[in-house]
Amino acid sequence: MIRQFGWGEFLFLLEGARWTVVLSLLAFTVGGALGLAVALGRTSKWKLLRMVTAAYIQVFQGTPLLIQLFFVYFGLPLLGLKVDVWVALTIGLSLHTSAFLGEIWRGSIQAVPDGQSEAARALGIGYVHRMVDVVLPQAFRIGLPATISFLVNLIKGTALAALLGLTELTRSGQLMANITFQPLQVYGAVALIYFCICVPLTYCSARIERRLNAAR
Amino acid sequence: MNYTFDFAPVFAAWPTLLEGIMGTLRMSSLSMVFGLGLGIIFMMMRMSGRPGLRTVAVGYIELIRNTPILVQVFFVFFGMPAIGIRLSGEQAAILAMTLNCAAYAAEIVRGGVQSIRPGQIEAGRALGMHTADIYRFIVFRPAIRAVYPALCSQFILLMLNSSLVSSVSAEELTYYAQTLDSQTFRSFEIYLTLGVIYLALSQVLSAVLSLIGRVYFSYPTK
Amino acid sequence: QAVTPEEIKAKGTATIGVQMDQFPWGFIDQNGQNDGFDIEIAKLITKELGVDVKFERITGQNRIPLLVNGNVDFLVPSMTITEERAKVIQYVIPYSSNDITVWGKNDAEIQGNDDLGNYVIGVNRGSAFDPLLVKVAPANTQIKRFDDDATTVQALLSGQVDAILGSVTYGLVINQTGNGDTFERKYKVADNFQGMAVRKGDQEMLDFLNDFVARHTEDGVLDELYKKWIGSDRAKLPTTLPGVDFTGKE
Amino acid sequence: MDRSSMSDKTIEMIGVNKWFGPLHVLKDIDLTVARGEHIVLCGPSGSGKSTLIRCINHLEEIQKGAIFVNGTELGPQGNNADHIRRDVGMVFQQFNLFPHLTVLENCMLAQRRVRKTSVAEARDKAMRHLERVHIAEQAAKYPAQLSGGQQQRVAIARALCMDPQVMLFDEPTSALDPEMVKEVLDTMISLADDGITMICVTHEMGFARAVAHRVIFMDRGEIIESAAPEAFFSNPGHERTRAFLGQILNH
Amino acid sequence: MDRSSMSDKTIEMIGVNKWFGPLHVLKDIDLTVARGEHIVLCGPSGSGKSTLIRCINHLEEIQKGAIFVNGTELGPQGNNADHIRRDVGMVFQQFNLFPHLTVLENCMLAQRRVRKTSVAEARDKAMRHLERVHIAEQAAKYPAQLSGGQQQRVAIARALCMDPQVMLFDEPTSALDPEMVKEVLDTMISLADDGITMICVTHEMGFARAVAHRVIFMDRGEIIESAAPEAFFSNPGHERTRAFLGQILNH
Ligand SMILES: Nc1ncnc2c1ncn2[C@@H]1O[C@H](COP(=O)(O)OP(=O)(O)OP(=O)(O)O)[C@@H](O)[C@H]1O
Ligand SMILES: Nc1ncnc2c1ncn2[C@@H]1O[C@H](COP(=O)(O)OP(=O)(O)OP(=O)(O)O)[C@@H](O)[C@H]1O
Ligand SMILES: [Mg+2]
Ligand SMILES: [Mg+2]
Repeated sequence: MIRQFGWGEFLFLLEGARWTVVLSLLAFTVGGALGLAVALGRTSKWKLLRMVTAAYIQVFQGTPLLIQLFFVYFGLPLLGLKVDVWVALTIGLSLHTSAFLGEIWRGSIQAVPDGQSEAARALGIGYVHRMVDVVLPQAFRIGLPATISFLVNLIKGTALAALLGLTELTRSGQLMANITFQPLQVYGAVALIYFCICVPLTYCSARIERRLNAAR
Repeated sequence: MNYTFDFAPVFAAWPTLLEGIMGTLRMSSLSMVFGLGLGIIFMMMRMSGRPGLRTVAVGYIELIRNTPILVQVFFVFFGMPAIGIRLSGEQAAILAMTLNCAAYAAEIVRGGVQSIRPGQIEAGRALGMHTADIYRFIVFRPAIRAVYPALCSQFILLMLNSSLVSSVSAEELTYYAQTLDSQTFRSFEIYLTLGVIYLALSQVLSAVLSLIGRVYFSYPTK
Repeated sequence: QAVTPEEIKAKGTATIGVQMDQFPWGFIDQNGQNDGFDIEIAKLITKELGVDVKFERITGQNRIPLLVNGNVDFLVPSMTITEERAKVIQYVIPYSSNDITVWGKNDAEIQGNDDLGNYVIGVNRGSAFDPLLVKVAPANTQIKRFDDDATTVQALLSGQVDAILGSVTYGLVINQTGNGDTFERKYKVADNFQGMAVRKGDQEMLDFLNDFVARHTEDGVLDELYKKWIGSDRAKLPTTLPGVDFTGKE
Repeated sequence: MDRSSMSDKTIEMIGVNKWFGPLHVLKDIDLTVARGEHIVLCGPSGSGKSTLIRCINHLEEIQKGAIFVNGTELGPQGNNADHIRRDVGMVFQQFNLFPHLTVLENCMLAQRRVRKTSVAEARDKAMRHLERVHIAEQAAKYPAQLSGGQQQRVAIARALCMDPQVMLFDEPTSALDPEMVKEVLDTMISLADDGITMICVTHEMGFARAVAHRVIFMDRGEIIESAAPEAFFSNPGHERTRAFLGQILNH
Repeated sequence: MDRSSMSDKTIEMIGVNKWFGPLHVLKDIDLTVARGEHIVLCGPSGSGKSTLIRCINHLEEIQKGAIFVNGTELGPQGNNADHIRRDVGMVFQQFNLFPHLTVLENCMLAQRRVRKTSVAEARDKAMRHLERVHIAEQAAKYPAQLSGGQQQRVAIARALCMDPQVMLFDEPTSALDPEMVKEVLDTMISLADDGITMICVTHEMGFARAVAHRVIFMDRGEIIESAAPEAFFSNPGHERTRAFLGQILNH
């Protein structure tokens, strides 16, 4: 007997959504940290470092996440490196996230007027504090909208984890669609859940943006 | 390593892959053009003084940005026949991607328009120009220039995301590759080739976009 | 990398790849548990091994890489046995069958393979139906490929395609969604024998599963399960197929 | 020019009041400018000078009072604003040239779009005015390729291309390097010699002495003093004016 | 101050050359600044004034020559740069206050991070210097809430908090409204009275007359003229200096 799409089925989707949230948090924390390193590398005064990070960004921005995940999970074992699903997901999502955030944050760092870091240098403040105390707080403000919109994309992008056998939201939706054969209802519900996960973010970002602009 | 690579079946299928590349390029470039156009309209609605228009635009933008493109394409393809509109897989894909791109483009371009100093608009008004003319001749070019890199990366993302539309049988690169996969089971070779092709496509696309940018935005700035 | 029944016993759990989007072969029940024909068989196997079962939910796209890479011990995947696949993985003798059938709109005039060319035909890509359709249909047939069974059936129901080629069980779905009057079974295209699969070279595992299928064909357990889930009688299945080696010795 | 002969009113502001939210920035401004008259407006920062001249071509709305330009009333909702803007040219402190258009295109755009002039005619007139501000040879360049002084002269030419009867200047030289101030002031002086009506917000007191018929001092939204330059500088009538002049002339 | 007593060299530039790509912006600059000396640097736009003073605290690298500050050589790769920057304060045309920090925090940041001063001590010193520039009551505000003149005074206080022996000023008043120029100049004059060593790029000739021991005129990357202010203004030795003074004094 095939099932009707009902409350129980919706709960199943919610269970999948849990993984979506976990994956997004994972990607954003690890990828964010790596992305900051990439952004700093891109804006460094050493040409070699700039070139290496530029190439990194090119490669990982230029290939679909699906293919990156595929290679980490199915490709590395061919080289004798057997990786756990979570390790693979962490690596794959972080590479992807760091490339995009690295590029966004590079832009924001460069958008902070040169005068700011010159003033800090003139005061004798070294690189680390110059970045932490002067440049990054200002870059944060500039990069916030782009960061949030990437994050929103990322949340939806974690659906590709299904390739590695993880039943997150989209995959749960597919399973449910194949059990109930009511894809429109199921995917409608999937869209609704994504919407509920993402909207607080876009809403917060709009508010922070407004507050920062008012303070200017 | 106990796996022997065999690219022969993949290379033998190059005409199919080429067709896939053309499909990807065709669908994503059309959606970029239409999406940018539609996005500008939504952006103007969003920035207009009329609360009604603004609400519609904000609602649209948030609805699209916060739901997956996969679902959007599903609704266009499977849902619209219920109201009597039947689109082919490719048409549905283009429509869904256009709608999707429009929402992102609207927000990006809005950032650009807001970066234009009010003095520019005032100068146009002081010369007696109408709002529409001011936008068309004074605001747009510098505004789009200001956000061109963001717009380009959105376009590239759109191209990469176009792989998702294969689920409604829109015949693009991933569609053909996966079909090939189900016939040859040479997954690694196929995905490797696919990765290289996407990388090449995104490089070419970003080169073309930056060329367009260089021509269209050739005026110097300080 | 090879696994043997002994090793699995030593580990205490068997990791088995099953498809969970193939109603009624493998799906998720009201309580979120795996259920279906394949699931019961997998449980039966682990019972005989005396170990716990761990299900790995596979998809049409990743099942072969997951097996080849050793993420699962073996597959109970309601997967069609084909010559091409048999080059990459090792099949066990068939344990079930699933007539490949064409379903279409009542007014579509399809009696045989040659008629497919006049219509738009949908198929689940990544499934064994896809290459089969390519093989039997006239060259000019318009084929539309979809991600899974649900979207393939949905494409038929929403009129995006005129007919679909696939599992006989699509009929269950078409009837139960209340569309039984508008669509009908057209004809059977081919037999479709489904087999479990192990990695090439896992000889002990293969022997064990071959024996399992043979024994339970004998004692009627498989027939019973088939009747329970699919709702019809299980056909008499062959133990050899042209181009496919079930002994692991060739 | 003989002041008594300037009976013809170009601009008339009557009881003009303006608020920005709770901030009362223009308080009962009455001001009449005769045809051909040159007025210099000065006063401390925030006193409302920019706001005053921006009201004249309706870049700001007023909340009370009336403004007439060439006898046409500018409604509070901006009725007639487009009509009036054709007669009133404006030059901004930040030049506000259009960065994506060449100098020539900057001067042609409004002619083409507002006056619907033909390309040839628009180009002719643009070149004439660019020559007049001695910058015709830069016509093909983009604003970013010019020095500040050159940019400001282009901005003046751009405004002149619309054949305005009145020119408004809002601190046209204060964003310029010291050496470039002179070239822009010279251009403005030559305009003044042509007899165009001018209202100029500036702190260049040398310029005020040279061309102004009247110097007006504003503070906190009010016109405090209005006098001919000689009188204004030698013998200001108000304490505040004196204090202000002390500040800007003394360093 | 008696010039002969200034034997103690604070800054010494010997044969300094600098290129931006193909552009030769500093050509064989030799300059010695004594302890407590006040120097005003002027010259046309693009002549290399900013570049010269930015070389002193290594905001720009030099390609040839040597720079000594307090006897420490500044290597071309910027060795000793951090050391030297502690002795050299700088004030920029655009103020460059940190917009996300309050006035007080702006003044405390470098003390805390570079000198590792305790919070209490850093705050004390910051307040002292803010008082000195008459702006202590604004300590809790953010830069955007201050007028340009106030911001520039904060920038001066921020530099002073590091107890520099030399202060560099790069056109500190040219981004200011006319009335605010005076308050900043007054602050600088009071610094000069304290005997700190100063190099100031400015076109405020009144300020030069009041506090400079020497006025230096640069053009196209070279020091053309260097003289005491009276001599410099009354009797410039070079044609180019005369032309330049003519331009900036005449309007
Ligand atoms: N758009 C606005 N919104 C709110 N307040 C404004 C706005 N524009 C100007 N003001 C305020 O109105 C007052 C008058 O401003 P205005 O620009 O006319 O002064 P100003 O005399 O031109 O000064 P300045 O010499 O600094 O240009 C100021 O207090 C200013 O802060
Ligand atoms: N980062 C840079 N890259 C290339 N060229 C530069 C750079 N900075 C300055 N220049 C050039 O070096 C020359 C000297 O510049 P500098 O800023 O020192 O002049 P200045 O005398 O301070 O002029 P101003 O009065 O306009 O500030 C100019 O021609 C300028 O264009
Ligand atoms: Mg003003
Ligand atoms: Mg300079």
